[in-house]
Amino acid sequence: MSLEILLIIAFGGAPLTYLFGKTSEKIRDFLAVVISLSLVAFVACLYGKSMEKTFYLGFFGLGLVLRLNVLSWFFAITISVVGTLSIIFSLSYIKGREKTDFYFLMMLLVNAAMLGIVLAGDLVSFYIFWEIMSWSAFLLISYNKGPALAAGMKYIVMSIIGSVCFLVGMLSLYVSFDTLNISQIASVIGSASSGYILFILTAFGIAFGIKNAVLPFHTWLPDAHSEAPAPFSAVLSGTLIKMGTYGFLLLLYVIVGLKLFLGLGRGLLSFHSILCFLGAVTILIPTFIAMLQTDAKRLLAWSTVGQAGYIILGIAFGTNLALAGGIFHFFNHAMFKALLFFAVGAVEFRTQTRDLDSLGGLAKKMPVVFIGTLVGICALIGVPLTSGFVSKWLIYKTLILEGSPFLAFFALAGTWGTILYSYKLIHNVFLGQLPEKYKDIQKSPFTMQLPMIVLSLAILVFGILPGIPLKVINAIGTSFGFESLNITLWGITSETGTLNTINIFSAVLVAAVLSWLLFRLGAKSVSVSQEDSYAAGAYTPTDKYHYTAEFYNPLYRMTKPFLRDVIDGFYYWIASSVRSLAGSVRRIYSGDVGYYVMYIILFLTVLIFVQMRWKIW
Amino acid sequence: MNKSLKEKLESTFKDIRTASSEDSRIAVSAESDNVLAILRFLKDAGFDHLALLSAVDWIEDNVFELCFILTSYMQNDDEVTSRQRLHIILKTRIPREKPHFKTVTGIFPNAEPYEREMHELFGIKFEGHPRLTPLLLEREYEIPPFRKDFDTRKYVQEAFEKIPFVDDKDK
Amino acid sequence: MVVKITQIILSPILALVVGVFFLGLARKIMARIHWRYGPPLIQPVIDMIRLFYQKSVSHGSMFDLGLILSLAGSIVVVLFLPFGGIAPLSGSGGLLVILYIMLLAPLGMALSGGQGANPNISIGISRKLILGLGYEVPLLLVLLAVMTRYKTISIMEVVIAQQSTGWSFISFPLFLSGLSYFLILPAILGLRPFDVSSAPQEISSGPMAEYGGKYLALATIEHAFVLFISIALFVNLFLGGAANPAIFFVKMLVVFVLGLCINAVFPRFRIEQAVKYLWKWPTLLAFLGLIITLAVRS
Amino acid sequence: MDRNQITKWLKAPAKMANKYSLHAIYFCTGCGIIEVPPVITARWDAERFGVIPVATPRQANLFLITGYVSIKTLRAIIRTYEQMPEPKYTVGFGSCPINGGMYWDSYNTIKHLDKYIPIDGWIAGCMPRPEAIFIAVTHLWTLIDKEMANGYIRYRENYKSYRRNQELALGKLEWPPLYPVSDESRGNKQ
Repeated sequence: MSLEILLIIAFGGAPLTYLFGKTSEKIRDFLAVVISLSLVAFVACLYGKSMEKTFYLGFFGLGLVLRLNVLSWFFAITISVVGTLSIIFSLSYIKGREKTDFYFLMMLLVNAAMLGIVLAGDLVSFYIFWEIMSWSAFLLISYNKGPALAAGMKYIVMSIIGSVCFLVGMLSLYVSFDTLNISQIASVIGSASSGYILFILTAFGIAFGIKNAVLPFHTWLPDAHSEAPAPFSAVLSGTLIKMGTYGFLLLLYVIVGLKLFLGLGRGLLSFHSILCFLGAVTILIPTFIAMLQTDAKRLLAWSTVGQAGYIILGIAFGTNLALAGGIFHFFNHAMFKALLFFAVGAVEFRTQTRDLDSLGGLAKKMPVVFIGTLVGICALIGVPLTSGFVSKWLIYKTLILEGSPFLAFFALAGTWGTILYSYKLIHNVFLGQLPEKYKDIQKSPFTMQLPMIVLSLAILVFGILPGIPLKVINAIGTSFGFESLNITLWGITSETGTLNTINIFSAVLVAAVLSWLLFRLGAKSVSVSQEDSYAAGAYTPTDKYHYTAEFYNPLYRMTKPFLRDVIDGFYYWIASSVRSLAGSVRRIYSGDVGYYVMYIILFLTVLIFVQMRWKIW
Repeated sequence: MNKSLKEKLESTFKDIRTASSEDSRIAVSAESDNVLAILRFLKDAGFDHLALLSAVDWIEDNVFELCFILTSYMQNDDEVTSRQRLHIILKTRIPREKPHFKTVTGIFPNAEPYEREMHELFGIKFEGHPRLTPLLLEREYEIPPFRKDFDTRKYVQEAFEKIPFVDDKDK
Repeated sequence: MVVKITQIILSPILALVVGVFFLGLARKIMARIHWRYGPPLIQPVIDMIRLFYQKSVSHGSMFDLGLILSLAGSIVVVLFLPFGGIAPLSGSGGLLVILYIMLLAPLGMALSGGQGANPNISIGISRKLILGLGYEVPLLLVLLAVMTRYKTISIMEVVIAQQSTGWSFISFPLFLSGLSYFLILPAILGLRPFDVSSAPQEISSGPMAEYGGKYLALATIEHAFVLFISIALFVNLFLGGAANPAIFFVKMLVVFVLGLCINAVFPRFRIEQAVKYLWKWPTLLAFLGLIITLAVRS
Repeated sequence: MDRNQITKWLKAPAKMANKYSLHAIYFCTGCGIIEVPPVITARWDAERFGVIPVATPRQANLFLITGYVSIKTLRAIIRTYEQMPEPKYTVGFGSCPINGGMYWDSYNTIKHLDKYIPIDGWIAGCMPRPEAIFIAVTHLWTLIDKEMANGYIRYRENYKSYRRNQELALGKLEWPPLYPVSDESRGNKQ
């Protein structure tokens, strides 16, 4: 089972479903699901086999190389699983909308492009798949018209800047080493001067930084995520921005290699510490902004930017524990963020609104979605029995033991910020009082519940037995040249502090049973309706008694002076100054021919004068 | 100070009687239709605080007497000490059957709750009042309670004594 | 193995006894400060017996499970925390696991309170979380200072290190961190100046507004555990954590009584004042402590 | 004061616990509430007997109705009483809740509070002094001992007539009946 068949299925399947869509909905849905499931199956059975195959397609003599190793396998399996679940979710989410065939075409194309990126062995094919991914994402973001178009425009402008930087870096590599095969570049880059390596790092760093929403380049993400349709924003924040992570991994560990990367620059100004600092800042500031959002998807978008900061911090820090923590957090984030976006999508599908101030009390109406969100936010926070905890524990342990407590402080403070905004999400949507107008909404359809159940189970299983994914991540670490960690099925044993999730799990289980018995000890409790709550003796009115509005108002009042969005303002300032500059240039082309003739004559006279005076030629 | 005010009042308005029991109190009684003009005049003269609006039920002469007590918030010119701060009580009489009166919220906005109370307890309708809804009482009364012909003992007899004690026979 | 089993069973019971004793002591000392006799020391036990016999009202399954989750979280933290000689599970995760499981208690209480559809509860929970954000900043700086000072993340090693090098509360750089931890102790416990999240007068006891009989009993038990945990953490990290439980209990008693006497005389902060205070003085002390430990270490 | 007799605790813990942990709901219903602060604070310290004020009826088992009861307050009193968990006791302060007292002929006050919610103990006097309140508390202890403080049981058994009286006095009640009222003409099942 070789790679090119995999890509042919992925890329061939998209137009096929589009054509079948013309004839009948049923076949198209069935075909889309079957194709993505087959992709998952093919990638799964490729486990362990690492292969490299080159195809000379006569493209300026550059070989199109497809290769598979542990790192790309790990990313490929995550991409295909999240892609399949989002397609299953969108079966009933997109049913009523127009242009559904186009939607499925684009969804399959995005997943295929991401698989392509991960399997690409040389920079040219990497770049081609990168462009396909960016453009199909742009078309999907601006799927529902209106503000989505502006969000899509913002996304595509920043992606193009990233791609241009990527192109520049790629060309300079080709000029200096006249090969674009990643493994060959890795072997030969050692000879380049450190200045040149710094240039390569910044060029590719900008490209991957924009896609991974590192702090200065993050402004496109909140708009893109909140305007895109829910299943796609799950893929967008679950796996698409993780292509930036894959890029960073490729750049820092495969192409440049760790020793060179750590050696660049001195002390605080080295590329390594700048990237760590960027990662740490990316954790803290978006988390605080996420607390004050009132739109559920925008809140999750800002939280994605924050969690991406953890991954960057993990990868940039450089020890094998940090790398394991970073990659494991990528895997967890893909799972729980997709779960949360599916939950918000299911709520939006039923109540047609995402505004946190007008929702409430849906726990009884949509229990499966509620439990999914609960598991999702526990993983987001890092509560001990979920996989989120293990990856954060790895990152914190190495940050503290390697002696950089301030980065650890940023990361740990981010956790409490995560608690605040994730509790706001679950409280304003599921707990509290059910407003009058949502009294009779039904459950969400099964095709929406299935992805949530699968993801919740995955989070809990990997939380209790983190050994399974950690074994693969350890293999990635060893492939990068680190010495391997001794991974047990339920954690890591090392002399400076072992993690033992089985102990934690059994302790929590016993404690829960104990407190449940204590709870049963008391007299039986009467269940009561939501109107019967204490309100100083008055009767609680049912319609306008909503109090989840402005949930963290004291915090907002305290931080209001610092809340001006500086970075976004800076970009808009650049855009407006360019537009005014262009305006002044347009005055020259006034449109009648007389002016043009005059310009030519003027220019000729200047040329003659220069030639007479200095005789350049 | 109040000497000149009394002359000014009597000169501008006809059939008005002013009497001042002590030096800082003036009682003004006037016809019901030029009460609003007097109130506006007094407000311009510096009496910008309507302290109280209440009614008295003269059941023998079959009439309600509305009393407006006016004073000034910050009469801070130095010679008026607190003892001499001037109070004006403006009285007017309206018939007892179907009592109605024009609202003064136009001149004194803070009269709004007073007028609602008058309506609820005396049954005086104030035309033009923004919301003439009950203010204090919980139940409806056919004769408003503050009227002299309202027999409170009889009302208590009907309303509360009729409610039986709870005893164990009707489980 | 048998010793470990007995320790696992013994430490939550011991923690509960000490916590409930501290609750009774707090009410007695508070009464004495107000010139009153105050209730007997076992008044919390009497209250709990009464509450267990009283019927109560529930607002749905999350209302019950959230409270059970929060109590379970507190019990588990006690297992990870060495109490004198007894340290059942402190080997499998260290301070980071404790820090994370301490999140379970407020999260569980918030989830269960959220289901009880009452505006007082929501305001109480939002204040409790903001206050948590407030005291978390200095707490993290303090814990990081201790961890970098002893270059380990497990509490047992910190306690053993203190046997040899003397109490870290005395050694210079960590004195500032210890002081900062002592200043934020009332915020963690929700004692007098920082009980803005469960203020009985303003928001009718915040998250506990809808807690009836057994729910209130479980909430007080969980509060007793939190009381035990935060003081035991202080004693372990800064006062050298004793070899046998008796000395450990005496140290906890001193810390608790000192803290209570200082805080009983303060009026209640507004939530902004509380967070501003927490981010000003304790954070400054903790930050200085961390900087100096880093300077001393390198 | 048999609080520290262990045998009694072992024989009837529920009764003893109810006696020595009376949490009174801090709800000012009338002019008598001015007597409660001195009872709670230093001069007379009710906490020695385990009586402390709590904020919500859910946590309380003692309801002090202090002073006259106007019709509007009755609505809040009934609502609070119904929200208190089951073994609950009420004590009427002063003569006004007994029979209307000084306001016996007023159109706006409730004369016999007994018709609307069950009362376990009365304290005569036009605002009884704190010592009288302690006498009421000790009286309540003896009632609990002899199982005569069964106001809440009476309320449950004759709920229909209580509910009917409440609707006669207050007109329409917004909240559904606490216990299922048998004849279907009135409210629905709770």
